[in-house]
Amino acid sequence: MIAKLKGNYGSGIEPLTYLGQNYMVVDRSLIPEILQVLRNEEQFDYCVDITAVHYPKREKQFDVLWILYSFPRNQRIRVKTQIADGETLPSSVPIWATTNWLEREVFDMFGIRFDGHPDMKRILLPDGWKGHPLRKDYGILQQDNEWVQINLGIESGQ
Amino acid sequence: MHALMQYIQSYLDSDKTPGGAGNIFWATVYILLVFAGLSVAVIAMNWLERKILAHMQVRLGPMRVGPHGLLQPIADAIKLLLKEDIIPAEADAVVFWIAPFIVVLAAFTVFVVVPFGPTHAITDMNIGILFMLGVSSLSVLGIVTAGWASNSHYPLIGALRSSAQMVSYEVAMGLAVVSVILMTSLNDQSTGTLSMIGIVQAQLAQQEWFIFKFFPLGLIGFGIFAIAMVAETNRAPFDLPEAESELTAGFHTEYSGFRWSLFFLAEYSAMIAVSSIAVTLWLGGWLRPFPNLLVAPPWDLVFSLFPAITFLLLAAMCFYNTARMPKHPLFKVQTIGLAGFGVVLGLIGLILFLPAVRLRVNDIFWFSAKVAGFMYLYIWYRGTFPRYRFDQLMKVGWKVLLPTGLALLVLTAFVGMRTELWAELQGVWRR
Amino acid sequence: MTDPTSLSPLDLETPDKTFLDANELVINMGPQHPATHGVLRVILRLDGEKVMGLECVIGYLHRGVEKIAENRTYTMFNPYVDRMDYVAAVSNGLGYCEAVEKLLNVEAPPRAQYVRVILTELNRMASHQLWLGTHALDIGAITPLFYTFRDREEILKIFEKYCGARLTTHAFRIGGLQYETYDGFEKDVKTFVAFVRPKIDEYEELLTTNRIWLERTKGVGKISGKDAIALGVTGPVLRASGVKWDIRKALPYANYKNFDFDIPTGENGDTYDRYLVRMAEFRQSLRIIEQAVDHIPEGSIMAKVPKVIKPPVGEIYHSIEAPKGELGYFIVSDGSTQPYRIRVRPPSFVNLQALEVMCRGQLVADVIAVIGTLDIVLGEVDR
Amino acid sequence: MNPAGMIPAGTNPPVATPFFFYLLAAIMVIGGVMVITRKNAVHSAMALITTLLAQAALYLMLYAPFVAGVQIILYAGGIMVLFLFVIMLISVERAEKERQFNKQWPVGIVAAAALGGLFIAVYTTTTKGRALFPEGRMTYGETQNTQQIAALLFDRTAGQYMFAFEIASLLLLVAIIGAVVMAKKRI
Repeated sequence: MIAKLKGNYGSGIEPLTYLGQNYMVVDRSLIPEILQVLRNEEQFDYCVDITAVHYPKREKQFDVLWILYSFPRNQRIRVKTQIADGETLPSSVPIWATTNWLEREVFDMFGIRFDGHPDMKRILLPDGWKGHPLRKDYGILQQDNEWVQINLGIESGQ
Repeated sequence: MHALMQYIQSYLDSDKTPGGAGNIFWATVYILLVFAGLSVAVIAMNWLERKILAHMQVRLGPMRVGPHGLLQPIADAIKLLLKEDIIPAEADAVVFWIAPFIVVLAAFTVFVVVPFGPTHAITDMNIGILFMLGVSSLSVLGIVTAGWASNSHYPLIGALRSSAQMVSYEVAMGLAVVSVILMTSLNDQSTGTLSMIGIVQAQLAQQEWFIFKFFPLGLIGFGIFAIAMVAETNRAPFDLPEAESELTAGFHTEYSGFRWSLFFLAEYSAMIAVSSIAVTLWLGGWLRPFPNLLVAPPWDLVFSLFPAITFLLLAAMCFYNTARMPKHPLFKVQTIGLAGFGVVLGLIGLILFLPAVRLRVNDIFWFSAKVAGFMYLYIWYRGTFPRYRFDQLMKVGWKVLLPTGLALLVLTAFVGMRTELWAELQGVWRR
Repeated sequence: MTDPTSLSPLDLETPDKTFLDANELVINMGPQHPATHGVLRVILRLDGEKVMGLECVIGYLHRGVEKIAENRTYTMFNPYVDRMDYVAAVSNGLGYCEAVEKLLNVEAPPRAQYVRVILTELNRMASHQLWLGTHALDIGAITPLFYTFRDREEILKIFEKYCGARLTTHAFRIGGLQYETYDGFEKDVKTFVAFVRPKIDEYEELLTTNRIWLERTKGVGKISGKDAIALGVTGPVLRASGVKWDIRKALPYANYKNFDFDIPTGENGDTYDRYLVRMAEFRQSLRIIEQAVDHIPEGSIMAKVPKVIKPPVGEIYHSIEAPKGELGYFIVSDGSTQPYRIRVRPPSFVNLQALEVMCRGQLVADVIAVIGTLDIVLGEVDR
Repeated sequence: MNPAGMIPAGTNPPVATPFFFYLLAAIMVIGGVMVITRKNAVHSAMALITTLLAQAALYLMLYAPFVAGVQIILYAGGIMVLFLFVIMLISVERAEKERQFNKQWPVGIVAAAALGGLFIAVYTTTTKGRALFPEGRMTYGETQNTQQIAALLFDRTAGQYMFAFEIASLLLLVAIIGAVVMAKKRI
């Protein structure tokens, strides 16, 4: 499978294995196509999770990961790409319906937008909240004081 | 003064209800007695329900207030009366205020015609059963207005649900009742009756409880009524209007304190009321068991001893539990209280042995015992069944009970008239 | 695969007109509602009593577990995972410990593995018992709740004897067990198995053939296997839709491959099948416990793990079959004592997403039943 | 209170009849006025229920318990619940903004006053000491008439209205089915 993908897309894909778990680092531009191919041709019919990791020191600050599983092959794979702050990704809701909330959570926590998502808004934090807590520059004690004061009527949530 | 005493005494020899005899004094006494008894019954029912349900669910239930929680309902009542009476700001205050009273009024008024014995009823109307069904259906008005006046979504949905439910089940209920009224007309003059006392007397005259009449027709009618009456009183498994998991508390979500307790009171007295209808119509009202088989005077004596024996047994239970109480100074008051309660019950039991009391109380005892059986059923249902969904409830009401009730009515008429019909058919054949 | 356009979001700007004019009623269920199992808020759009659409509003219990993890060492974070799905704390701990062990490339010793399996399966039963009680309560049967809680108490007693805690147990350590088993642990577990087996029949007697229960659950909240996979639904909910998939069998972890057990599946994917699947899982859990408890090997309970846990640079995704479904941990290590990033893949969160698909076209009362049957724990949904 | 000796055996002595009559009549009149003057439709409905119940009580006083029972079941119980259903589903706020009486209300008042005058004329004696219709007054029999109603409707020999009764029931059945057909888009 990897060989086939590698043949088709060339240097955009870098298949890797760590501790027996397969993952591939894919160029941002190939993402929509690769996900589509994985779903339709390689039978990765279950999107386990979407998440992101923030590396503030890098130029492309975010790693975004899709963890996929294939029922017929009983295999798990991770697709990983790097994007810069403010860059958007294509939404995979048309491919896996489950990614609706998962993408919303990534947006909520990291501020990464997904184009074409039916309802891109915060999910765990309140709608008017400022800041994306899982970014590394967001302190552990930090909070949106303004929101807390307006909506909860208290000085501070801590 | 003498004339007054005479007026009071003149009723004692009569064989009529106070209302029937037109005796205002005794009618007032009966009204007070019935409503006091009803309130006590509701309070007792509150304790029993919690206790029985608890034991069904492997727990103890109220244990703290009084021995075995006997004073719990009183504590609850005090709490409810002292609670703040909240009227939501957006509610329609006047209607919100009136609604619980409509419900209570409807639930209490029906007891005017409930016959606890041949003379033990406030009055005997010749439209008794019609009156009961009609007045009890008025409580729908209270529920609807309560839900509407709260000006909130959940109570409104609860109120709409409950009124739709009550209106639907009234139809099936009515059909079952009519089949009984047909049965009452099976006598020489073929005169049926709607009077509650008359229905019981018809059962006595025909030497058969109507539940066994035209087996299995009477049983089916009773079954329809028994299902419909649970739905009519909004109890499990038909407690959708108050479906806690869906609508929090249904139409009385916004009520608190005293007004809420009125709904509670109305619900329980409505349960007692419909149970009394069922007892009167199918289970022979105040008649003791086996009025037709065990007719000899010794049997009368045996059955008239039941009330006293029941109270003595309850007293014995109290004493047994007194003996089982932990021997600890902290439990001293509770132990004494329970023993005192046992003594009171025992005394009542002994008084009930007196022939004068025994004969007067016998009817009331059998009637109450039968109603109590229904009350236990209510609790049992609640402990056992999941809740119906609204559309399923309607389906049961309209698609199962209603056709069954109609068929039952027609069948009862046919079976009741079978000899006449047969004669008619033979006449046609000969011609 | 469902047509994604059918999952259109709700237009909450619909003005609240009167009913006759709009024929539609927007009703807010929760966050304080007896049947939403915590602080879940569901905005229902109703036509009469029929659900036209709904939207879940979650996050009321958000505590930022993932952010906390980045500021704690690996060991310090271990108790935090118990607080996510607090009903199945042992499973959470198992997933986390195994994920870190994988990252460290160590394996727990056999004795620890066996005890882990026993405790996890006991916890699965406790979780299912809590589910059954509350689910039946939502549907209106109040008695099963007390039966299941009575029996769940026995499990919690075993936990308490083992580690001192009943709910948030923190039973495992990275590399093995927190504590050696107490004297009589095997006996207690065996007694419990013998005790609880007839009790499960008792629950079934109350519900399985009860007509009202059947009417309330059959055909309610149906979801096909295909839809379930597309929506990422896992656990008993997926299996009830006919997909025979259990991580314990598919990608075995701990030492589940040593045990003989079946994966119960349903056919129709409705609430009743999910009930049956979970009831069957009770029995399978008992089977596993019985097999495990007889063969607990002697030996150490801890693998050789450094005092200060410092996994090499790398990342790992490890998932286990929690009572609710696939519970995954994605851990990125930068070689320090603190995880660089921990992502929890919560089964309740993903399963809850299926609520809209399952409830559309059903009645309000069914929403309650479906929320119950999804077996969500808001602590895990919101983390 | 009546001394016991004054009551003939077997009859029902009237109990403060005029008092209760005027009480119920007053309730009815006040209720009727409230029905048309309340802006809130639910309040109007409640007033109407009060009126209907008072009317049922009046029937009871006239020794017509069957009519009273039917009044309670049908009007107060059945029809008013449906009224309330409909009223609750329409917007009260909007109804309150609308004008309550239309332009013909003076005509209505005149008509009502005329009718009232007629009633008074009929039921009071004139100054000359004779009533307008002295023989038109009816006294009711003090027995309950439920059985007579049944006999009149159904009895084989005395019954005259059996056919009419059945036809009326059939008409109602048709009306019910018609209502269902009109209300439901698909059956």
